[in-house]
Amino acid sequence: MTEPKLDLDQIRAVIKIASESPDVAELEVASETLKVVVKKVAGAVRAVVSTPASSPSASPAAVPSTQPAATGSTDQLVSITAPMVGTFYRAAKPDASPFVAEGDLVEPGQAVCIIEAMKLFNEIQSEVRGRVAKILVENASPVEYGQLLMLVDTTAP
Amino acid sequence: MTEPKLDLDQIRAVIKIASESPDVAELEVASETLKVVVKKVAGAVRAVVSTPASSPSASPAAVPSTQPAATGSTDQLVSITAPMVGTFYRAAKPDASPFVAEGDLVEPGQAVCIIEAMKLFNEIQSEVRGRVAKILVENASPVEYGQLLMLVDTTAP
Amino acid sequence: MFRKLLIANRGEIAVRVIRACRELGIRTVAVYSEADRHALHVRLADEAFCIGPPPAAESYLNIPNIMSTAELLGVDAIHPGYGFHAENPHFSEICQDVNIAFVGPSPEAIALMGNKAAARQRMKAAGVPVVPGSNGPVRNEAEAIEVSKTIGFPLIVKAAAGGGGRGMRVVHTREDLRRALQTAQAEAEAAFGSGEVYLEKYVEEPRHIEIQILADTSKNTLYLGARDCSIQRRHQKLLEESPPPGLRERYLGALGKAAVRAAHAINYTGAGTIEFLMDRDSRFYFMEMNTRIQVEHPVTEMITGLDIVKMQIAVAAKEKLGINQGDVHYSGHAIECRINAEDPRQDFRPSPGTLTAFVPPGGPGVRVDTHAYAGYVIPPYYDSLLAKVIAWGADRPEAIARMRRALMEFEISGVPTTIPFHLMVLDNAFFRRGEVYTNFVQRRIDLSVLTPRLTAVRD
Amino acid sequence: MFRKLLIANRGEIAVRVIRACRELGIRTVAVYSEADRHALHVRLADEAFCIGPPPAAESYLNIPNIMSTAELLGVDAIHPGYGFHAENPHFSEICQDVNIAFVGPSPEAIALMGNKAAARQRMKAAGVPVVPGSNGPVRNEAEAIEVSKTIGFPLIVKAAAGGGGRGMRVVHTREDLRRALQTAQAEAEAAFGSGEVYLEKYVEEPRHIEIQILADTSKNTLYLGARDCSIQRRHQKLLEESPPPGLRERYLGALGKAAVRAAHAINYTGAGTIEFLMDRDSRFYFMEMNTRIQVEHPVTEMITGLDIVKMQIAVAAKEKLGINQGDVHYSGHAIECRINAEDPRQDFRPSPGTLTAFVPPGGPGVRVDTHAYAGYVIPPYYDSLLAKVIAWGADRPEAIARMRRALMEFEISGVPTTIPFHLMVLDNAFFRRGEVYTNFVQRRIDLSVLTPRLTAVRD
Repeated sequence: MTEPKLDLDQIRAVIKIASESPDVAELEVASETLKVVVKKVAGAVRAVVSTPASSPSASPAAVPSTQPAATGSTDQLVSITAPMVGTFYRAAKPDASPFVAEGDLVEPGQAVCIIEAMKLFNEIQSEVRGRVAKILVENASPVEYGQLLMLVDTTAP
Repeated sequence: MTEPKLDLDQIRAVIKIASESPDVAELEVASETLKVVVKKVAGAVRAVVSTPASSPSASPAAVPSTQPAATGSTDQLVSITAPMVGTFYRAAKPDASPFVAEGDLVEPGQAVCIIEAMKLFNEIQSEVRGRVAKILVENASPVEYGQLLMLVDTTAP
Repeated sequence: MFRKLLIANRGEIAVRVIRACRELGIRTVAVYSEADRHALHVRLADEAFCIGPPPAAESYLNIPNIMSTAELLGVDAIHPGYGFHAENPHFSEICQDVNIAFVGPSPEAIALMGNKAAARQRMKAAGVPVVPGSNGPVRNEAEAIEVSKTIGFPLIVKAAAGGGGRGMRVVHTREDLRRALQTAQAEAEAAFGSGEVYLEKYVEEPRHIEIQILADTSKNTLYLGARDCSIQRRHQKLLEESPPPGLRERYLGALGKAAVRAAHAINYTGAGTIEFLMDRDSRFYFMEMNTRIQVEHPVTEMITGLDIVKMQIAVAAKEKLGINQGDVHYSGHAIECRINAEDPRQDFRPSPGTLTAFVPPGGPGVRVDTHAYAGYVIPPYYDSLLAKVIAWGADRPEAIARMRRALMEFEISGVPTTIPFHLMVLDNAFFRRGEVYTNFVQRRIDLSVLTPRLTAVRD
Repeated sequence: MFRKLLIANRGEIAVRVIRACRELGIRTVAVYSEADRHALHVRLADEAFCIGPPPAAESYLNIPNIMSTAELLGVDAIHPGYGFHAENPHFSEICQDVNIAFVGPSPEAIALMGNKAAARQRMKAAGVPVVPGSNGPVRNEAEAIEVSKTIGFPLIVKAAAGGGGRGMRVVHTREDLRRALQTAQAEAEAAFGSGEVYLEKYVEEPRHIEIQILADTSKNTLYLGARDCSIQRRHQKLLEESPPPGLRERYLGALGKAAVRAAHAINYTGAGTIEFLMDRDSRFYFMEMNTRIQVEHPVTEMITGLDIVKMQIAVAAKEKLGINQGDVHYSGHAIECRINAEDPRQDFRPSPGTLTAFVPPGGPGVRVDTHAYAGYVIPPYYDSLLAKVIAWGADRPEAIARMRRALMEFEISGVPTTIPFHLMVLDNAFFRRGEVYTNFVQRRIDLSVLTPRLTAVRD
């Protein structure tokens, strides 16, 4: 029997529902093949404060940096976060091809993007081996410290 | 075997039901193919209010008036509370004997004490039959509205 | 000075009185209903006594229980706040009878000003301008028509015992007079137990201008500037400011002197407010007198630096004011917004509930008077006033900018409030120009476009 | 005026700057560390950007990340607040280099005042009284003994680059001089990377009196009254007031003029404070200048009605002050108490934690500047200032009574605070008489008898 692939969009959808429901501290959804448990950060204060959930800058960074992504499959998706404030570039030059695309296999130490800060180009490398599951930032966008840039699926063949 | 997709609308509906039910802290719904568990945000802010419990005037009156006393034996002890602000007297006159003493049997309609307010003497009567288990206020003390005066044990012979 | 004072009220005004007492070194007794067990005034007072079940009629209006508490706990003064028994001459009289100082004027002054027609006559006699109208109550249509010949149309029919807009009818033509008279009489009868009505010239688009006064028992009576309370909805004030925008100094002087004449005419002592209507030509007419501290007193405190509640308590203790009119100085501009737990999109429907978040504004020039706090449960039994935000600025534009930022940062979750409404008023071009009148909200504010919250939070 | 301003700070001062910007119509950018994700300044700003992990060195002091944020979000000004980079001339210079206005003085003015010995010499040259002492740094014992012959004992050894009491030694006799010199040099070297020290006459039981100044780029320099900050503990100010109790008007004028001379001598622009020591005979000596907004600026705002932060931003945008010295009027008395999350019974140990309750005081004459709210988690990484309570009164006794009642009603649960300490100071007879000096806390306050909370809550 083949191992069904994780449906990332479904996971995202469940997280979105949880995020959009201020009263919910924890949401568990299980079907025959997939179980998603979402626990919201520090329910107390966050729930009182309605801002973070709706704030664009806060939500992406709410995922802990360089931690496994907060989905049901904690041991599979590894996040790459911005180690500095700057502009995110997928390629070394405007006309060059991107370092990586979704679905690409990356090795530890392989450059996956660049963050430009104070006129300096900082190469960001993957720390793990795996397949690029998702690139979460548009090319040439500003990124804040700790912002989630990419997810790498370490179980991918 | 077909892969059933998550029904996001159903999840949302379950959350809505949980949200709209103020008394519900946790809701678990399971069908053959889908299980949804919602845990609601704990009354973070509720915990904030720590004062009332330690406030001396609040504690006695916290027992609901003319309700069974909040003890383990809720079906046995009935409380008699002050229906007005005034001075509590156990007897009709300073030199008279008290209406009741602990251990006495009282009948419905029997006077158990007096509350003097605005120079008027108001006779307080028991509404139940039972034995006076406890008299909680000192003679000639001021009592506030709803203050617990006596406990009557309705199971006593 | 008093030793121990009982506050026969709840909410923000009870907290306000406790603050004044604490600064004066007076011990405080809070009374509360079973619904207010966790209220801030109960927590802040030195002593607190439960006086009844939630409905006000059985607790905050329960005179026997209030007076018993006062006697049992040995208080020497009672502050009535506003509302409840504040303008009940009978309550003031009972206090007198049991030798407890009532922080307010004599029963006679309260009673006189409580009867609108009698007050009007007394003021007229004292040389205070009144709106041209009937000489006392009118009994029938014939009398009314006679009066209308002198004062002209439009005119207004008012209940003698009235207030809050009940028993009032505006009449534009002679033909409408009879019906208006009957309706007003019936409404007045139902609302106040007295069907007495009187007639007045109807001042179109007037401003509501009022004068705060303060009088001691030695006949020293001060006026503390004027407040503009024209921003109202169904005769409920929502936003007040001082000084009234555009009011020239000489009018302030004339208003102040008229107010002092009014107070002298009834041997008034304590804090009080004379309310005037002002027409487009700055002619002003006595409307009524409130014989108590008012919700909007803080705007006057902000521009004078005086503590009206402390002074009110001091004069009730027979102390002298200690200052004269010449010592009253005004500085800058102050605005108060009443933050009610009401939904302005649902016709200002009161909305009790639990405050899941409550972060009041702070910083320079901002004062908040509230009995609310994070986690507070607003009971459904009483009025919906949740907080008063008062902003001071060196001038009106600064006060407006400051109020705007204060309201933007005021975080209240759990109940809808009037904050979005106030932001709409503050942003209104007519308001900014100072063009206000008592029907401003109807004419200038489109409540249908109110957003849930014109919020300061990042979008 | 600026369009968009970045606040390179956190806590109450970040909130204070956001308030000023919102009143001026300037958009705000908050920067924050990962520990401050739920901080109030992040929630109140129009935009917010995370700039690093919790330690300040990697976030609030991380110049590349701050400047990148400024450029990415297109701000035209940066406000440094106090602490962090506020008095770093290098940071001010970088802003200049990238054409972003730094809300503060020139790098040169910051650098000059950052070197205590150089500042002292410049001030002396400008005719500002300085404490008699060495002419610049002293290198060895021989030089020190030479100086001591002129200024006498007791004298004080101070680090040229110093502050906060480090690298300081009081010397009472000639015999102690060498050791004190060596210790101070070693401490200074360790703390500031420079072992330079200088000598000054030791003023016994001095008062700390400081003058708030405000200067625009057109050389209009105002002084805004004096503050007394004598209530300190280990050189940390705890309570500040204005005007200084008992300070005669002619001394205020002399101090103010000296402060303005000091500012002119270094072409100062923006808000700044000249700190003076004042001895028992009201002789005053320049101590140092703080080239930034200060924690205690609100007491001056309360008695002048001026918004110092708004004016500071305006002059950074090259606007004129718009008022002259003659337009500065003082009214009443103001006191500020710093409410720190510290345990005064445990040697003022910082006590981070979660605020399970937080109900700030309100009502007349009370201002609260805070970034805290119910449920806020105080991170352990930064300073312990939680809130500033400022009380205004018509006179000092009223300000004290009001501060007392404000602190009594301030409800904070979850962490110990300095409130009980302040209540003890406010009740102290010497403090009430205005007998304050920089060692007041050591001499007059017995911290061992501090009760957990001199509470207002009914017993």
